[in-house]
Amino acid sequence: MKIGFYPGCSVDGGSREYKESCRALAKAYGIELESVPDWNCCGASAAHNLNRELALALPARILSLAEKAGMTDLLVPCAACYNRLMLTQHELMKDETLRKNISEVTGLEFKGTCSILNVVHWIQKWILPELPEKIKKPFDYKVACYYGCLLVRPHKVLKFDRPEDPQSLDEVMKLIGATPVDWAFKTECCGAGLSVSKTDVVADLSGKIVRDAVYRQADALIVACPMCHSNLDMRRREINGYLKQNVSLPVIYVTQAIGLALGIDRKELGLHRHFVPVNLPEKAEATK
Amino acid sequence: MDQFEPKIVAFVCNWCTYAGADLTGTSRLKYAHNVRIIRFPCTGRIDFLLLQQAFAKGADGIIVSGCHPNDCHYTSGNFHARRRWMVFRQMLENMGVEAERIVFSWVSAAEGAKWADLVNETVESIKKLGPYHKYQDMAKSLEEWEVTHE
Amino acid sequence: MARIGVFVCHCGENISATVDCDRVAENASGLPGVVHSVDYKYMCSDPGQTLIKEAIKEHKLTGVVVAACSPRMHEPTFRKACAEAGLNPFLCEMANVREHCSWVHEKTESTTQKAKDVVRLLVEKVKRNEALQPIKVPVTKKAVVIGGGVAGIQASLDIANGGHQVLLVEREPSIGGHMSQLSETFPTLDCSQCILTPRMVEVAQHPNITLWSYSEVIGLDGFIGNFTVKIRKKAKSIDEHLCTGCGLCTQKCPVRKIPSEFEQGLGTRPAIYTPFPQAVPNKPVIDKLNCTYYLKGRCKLCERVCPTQAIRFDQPDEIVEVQAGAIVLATGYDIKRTDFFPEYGYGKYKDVIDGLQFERLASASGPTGGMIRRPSDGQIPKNIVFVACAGSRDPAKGIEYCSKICCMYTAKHAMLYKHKVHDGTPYVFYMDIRAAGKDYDEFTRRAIEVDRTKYIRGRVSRIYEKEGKLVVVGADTLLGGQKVEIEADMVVLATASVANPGSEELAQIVHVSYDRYKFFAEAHPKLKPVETNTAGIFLAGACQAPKDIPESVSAASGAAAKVLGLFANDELTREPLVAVVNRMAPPLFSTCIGCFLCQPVCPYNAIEREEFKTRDGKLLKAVARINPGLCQGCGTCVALCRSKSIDLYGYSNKQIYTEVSALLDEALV
Amino acid sequence: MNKLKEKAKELLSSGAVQVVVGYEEGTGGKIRPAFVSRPEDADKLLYNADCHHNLALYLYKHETKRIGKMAVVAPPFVLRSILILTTEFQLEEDSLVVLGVTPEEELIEFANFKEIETWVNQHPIGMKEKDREMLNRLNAMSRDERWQFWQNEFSKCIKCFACRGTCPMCSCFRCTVDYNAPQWISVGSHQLGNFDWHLMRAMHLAGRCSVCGQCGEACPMDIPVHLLSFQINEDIFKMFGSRAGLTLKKESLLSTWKSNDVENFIR
Repeated sequence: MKIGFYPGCSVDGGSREYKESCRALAKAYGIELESVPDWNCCGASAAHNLNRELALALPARILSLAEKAGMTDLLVPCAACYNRLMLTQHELMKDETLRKNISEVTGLEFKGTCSILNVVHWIQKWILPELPEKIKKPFDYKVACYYGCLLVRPHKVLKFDRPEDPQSLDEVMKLIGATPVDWAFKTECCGAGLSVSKTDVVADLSGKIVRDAVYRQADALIVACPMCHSNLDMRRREINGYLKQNVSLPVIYVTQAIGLALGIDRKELGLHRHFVPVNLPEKAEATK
Repeated sequence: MDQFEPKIVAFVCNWCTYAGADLTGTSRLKYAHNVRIIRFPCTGRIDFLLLQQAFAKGADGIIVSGCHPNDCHYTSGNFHARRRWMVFRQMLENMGVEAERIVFSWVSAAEGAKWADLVNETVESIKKLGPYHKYQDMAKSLEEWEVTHE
Repeated sequence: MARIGVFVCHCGENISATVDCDRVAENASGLPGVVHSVDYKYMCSDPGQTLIKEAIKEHKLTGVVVAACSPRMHEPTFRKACAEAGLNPFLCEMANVREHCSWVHEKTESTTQKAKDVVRLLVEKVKRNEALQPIKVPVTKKAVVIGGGVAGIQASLDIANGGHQVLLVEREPSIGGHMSQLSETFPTLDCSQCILTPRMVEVAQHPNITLWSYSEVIGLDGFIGNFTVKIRKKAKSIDEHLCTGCGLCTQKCPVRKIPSEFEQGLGTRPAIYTPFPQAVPNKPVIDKLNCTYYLKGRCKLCERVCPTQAIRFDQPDEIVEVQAGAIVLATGYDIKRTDFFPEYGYGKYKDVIDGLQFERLASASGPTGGMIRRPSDGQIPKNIVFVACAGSRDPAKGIEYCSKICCMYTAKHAMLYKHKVHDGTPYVFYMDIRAAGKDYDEFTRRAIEVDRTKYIRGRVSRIYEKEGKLVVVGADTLLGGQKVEIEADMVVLATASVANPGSEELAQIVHVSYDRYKFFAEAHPKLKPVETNTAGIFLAGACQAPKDIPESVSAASGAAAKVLGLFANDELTREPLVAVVNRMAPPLFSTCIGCFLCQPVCPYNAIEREEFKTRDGKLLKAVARINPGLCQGCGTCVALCRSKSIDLYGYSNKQIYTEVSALLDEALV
Repeated sequence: MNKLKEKAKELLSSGAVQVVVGYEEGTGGKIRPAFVSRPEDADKLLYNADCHHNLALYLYKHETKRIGKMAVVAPPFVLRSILILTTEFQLEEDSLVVLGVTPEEELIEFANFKEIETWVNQHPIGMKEKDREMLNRLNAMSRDERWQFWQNEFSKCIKCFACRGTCPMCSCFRCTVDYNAPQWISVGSHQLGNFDWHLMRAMHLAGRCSVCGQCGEACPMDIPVHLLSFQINEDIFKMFGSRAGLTLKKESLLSTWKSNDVENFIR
């Protein structure tokens, strides 16, 4: 089984562990993730603020290439890429003239036939069906599922989960044996694109997220976006400074958590790459 | 040859377009004289057979006009009419009738100027299209048939 | 043989300046069927009308065409003149040669030709006009008012004081509605109960008002002046004639933990209960869903303690049909509950409450005796946050409208809080302060300036609980969108006012339309705000859109005035321009085949099913019938009917077909 | 097909129905409608791709209703017609047993009309290749060519009204064409009368046609009148997203509306 895969810059670079864990999951299911040939930047974080044509043309090219390669399902693990691709598909499908114009820019036909899947989508469609029987070691931890902004908004376009109080990650985590905590920061801003330029703002915003997760006694934060991960994990030193305490709460991709439950090797899941060490408290081996 | 003066029949509703055309009058706005208005209570009352009849009787153009959506005196007559015209117009296209000779419009009781413009523009466009000979030639068959069946 | 008279008006020079009236009249005289044709300077003047009247008599006219101004202007004038001369008024038509001709064209031959054409068209039409008689329908002078909140109470009292019988139907065990739950009312801060209760008592004692509480309308038939209303009187399980309202049963009832609807869940009530002490009627009902006897078949404690043996466990629901001439809908509104807002704590935080709950907390007769105590632990909140526009004006929540009352009651809440908790701090998050009304803006200013309420212009994005506090996260848009976090002890959401649950169902029962928010639709947003599209059914209060008390009362009095206006007539006269389905001898009965595609087309639900049966009741045929009392004459069904079984008086198929033919039969230039 | 015969026999012998309306082989090997009221005659019932008559036509006629309760052999287009006629109060569910037959010539029984509704929604009817081609040809024509095409076709019309007579949706017993006050449609079979007739007929079927194509089959002059309905049916699907005969809801296309109906021609 082959499924289209668009890595994007984060997943191919700083968040390599996200890609690794996706691939590890896919491997466990006999799914081949085939990268979009000759893929390019999705334009996220900046293009749509600067130039509408560019912001549409970049994702349109990716989607056209995926269509050309015959991909019907396209997994886009990065929430920002997912958002840009979905918005572009939405804009182009409702406006024929625009579609033509953008096609001229990219030099590729755009049909809109690709079904764009975010990582939760992908898990729901391809991983969940056989999940229960594949679990080797239930992920028996209290987790705070953090959705961030790009995975569920704008709801009008994405039509994925409930924007104010999303549940999809919680449901997945329950299935692998985890206990999601009820907390208030599921969709609060982590600072996202300010990760590099204004670390003090990130420390403030992400700090509140981490603080509440700790307050709710979570063992781990679960994320599905490389930017959320960077802010909550890579910026932990700044966060600790802001919180005036050392917080060792690990930040884990949903794919890594499932991987652990499936008994996949920690290294294969890229867990060693995190800034905040993933040292989950050892639990008594639950009977399967 | 004299300049072609098209015959145009207007089917309008009493509450919006008829009143709008009254306003054109009270505002003393001038428009082409080619149009003759037939008053209906509502656009919902306008049977498509009347449009067929108008072309058969030699009209070169037809105006159908009523209240804007949501403004119908009877709440929904114009919505029914809109669907009817969507289907009828497509049907005419499918049968090769020059559907653009029927001009559909919403003219409210406050749009006296729009009515004048609508008539003028319709007259101009029908003048460009010329008399509807095709339909009128077909309609001649009735007269011939009536003669032979007297 | 038709004998038509044509009367061409000069309208001073308004027509004659561009139309050669003399020649129009002359041309008309040559038209088939025209026996008399004249022109005159002012047809609408007394001498002009006399001219027509005399001609009708002298020439024995069977039809009249007046070529003059728009029929929208003078049709009634000329029809009246005809009637005075003994000619059926519906045999008079007007040719519009002023607004549609002389005023819009230059003086050319074509303009006169157009006038001639229009006259010819109407001569042909009038030949096919029928003498019509106005439709008369009798009026039953009794009104049914549905809903006993302040609007229903006001409407009932006004109609009853006008001398007519009123049946007031209320779903709950007592009248009073939401107003009876309120603590104080803006902008005067007078106690709600104090001003409402006397009205409730007046309703109970008024000789012209019958009050059926604990009852619901379940069916409506008929039309203006002649409705039949079907009402279910739910079993109260007591004999109201015997019950004295002593209250012994309610004190002894062992089931005591039922959340009280009246107290918005902040207090409890027994299974046999009156909703509140001042209830009207002040006699209890048994809540069958919670009563031990109904659930388990034993208890009957109330029966044992009742001094008048008024308890009736086997009382059935009663279904009654009532004749009425008019209906007033006054079913009011409801508010969204806190569980509509996941971001504000989902209804899981006890101390996030809605506006009505706050009213109960602030009410001297409420569960806390008027002390502002938070529901979770009874503490007095020192920091309290009010969130206006919770849901309202929020397309993402599907409620795009302004709920209208929240700005005012939120200001009132802040004020009441401050008056009771002097060292407390009230905060209000708001989008705009909408305080348009007599003494309203002064009131909100007082909340800000005198009572020092901290108004923050911005919306709240999230509320979460932390260490016993509710953290309210919002933005202050007046400080450049700066993030604001307030640690509150209690939060009051001014949740959106919405249509009452069940309003859609009721609308379908009584055949009135409703808007996309399920509020009942008025017949015209400006000029007919208390009428509905169904003649004889009127709207009072917040069932039409969110309204405050003064507005609800005004609307109720407006609706009552409409009812009284209707009841001033013994019978109603309507223009007979209605649609009719043809009838013929059995076995056909009609060319209608009863496909009833016309039924959904009718905006007035005027199309009924008429069944023809044999003597032993076997159905022979069902065909459509149009109720002339309901039909407004739009004719949409006429154009839809495939078999041409429906026709419209005044715009009949014959008339209109002939108009089109006559118009185009001659050269038109 | 034996199943169909057996079922018909069973229904007749048990007295569950008094007549089974179906298809049989007629003279010259042509298929014709059959009315079977004796169990022993059930063997002549058949169903194959040549069965084109829309038997829904007979389900509400006095002549057949008089016999008693009916069963009908119903290919997909008859099923759709049954739903349309039901929504128009011409059929009652309890007066009819429906013996559905699939294009694969298999018998399907329906417990109620709701099941028919479900079935027809899952089984779209494809257009015959010949008709698809003709429609493509018509659509490729210029409008004037289309006008000429139909003028030529209608010139053949002899106003025999076979198209009307064979259509179950023409359920009126007094058609507008038979109405003379006013004379909406001229009775003569001249160009105008023919054009007016076919335009009116197609309009009266718009949103109500089960696309059986029987009107075209029935035409003795081989005028493809059914194409008018087929084409508008496609157009209606494009405009409103609906097709006739797929619902038991009592709402016909032209007797309902939506405030967001989108047109592009009203000024």
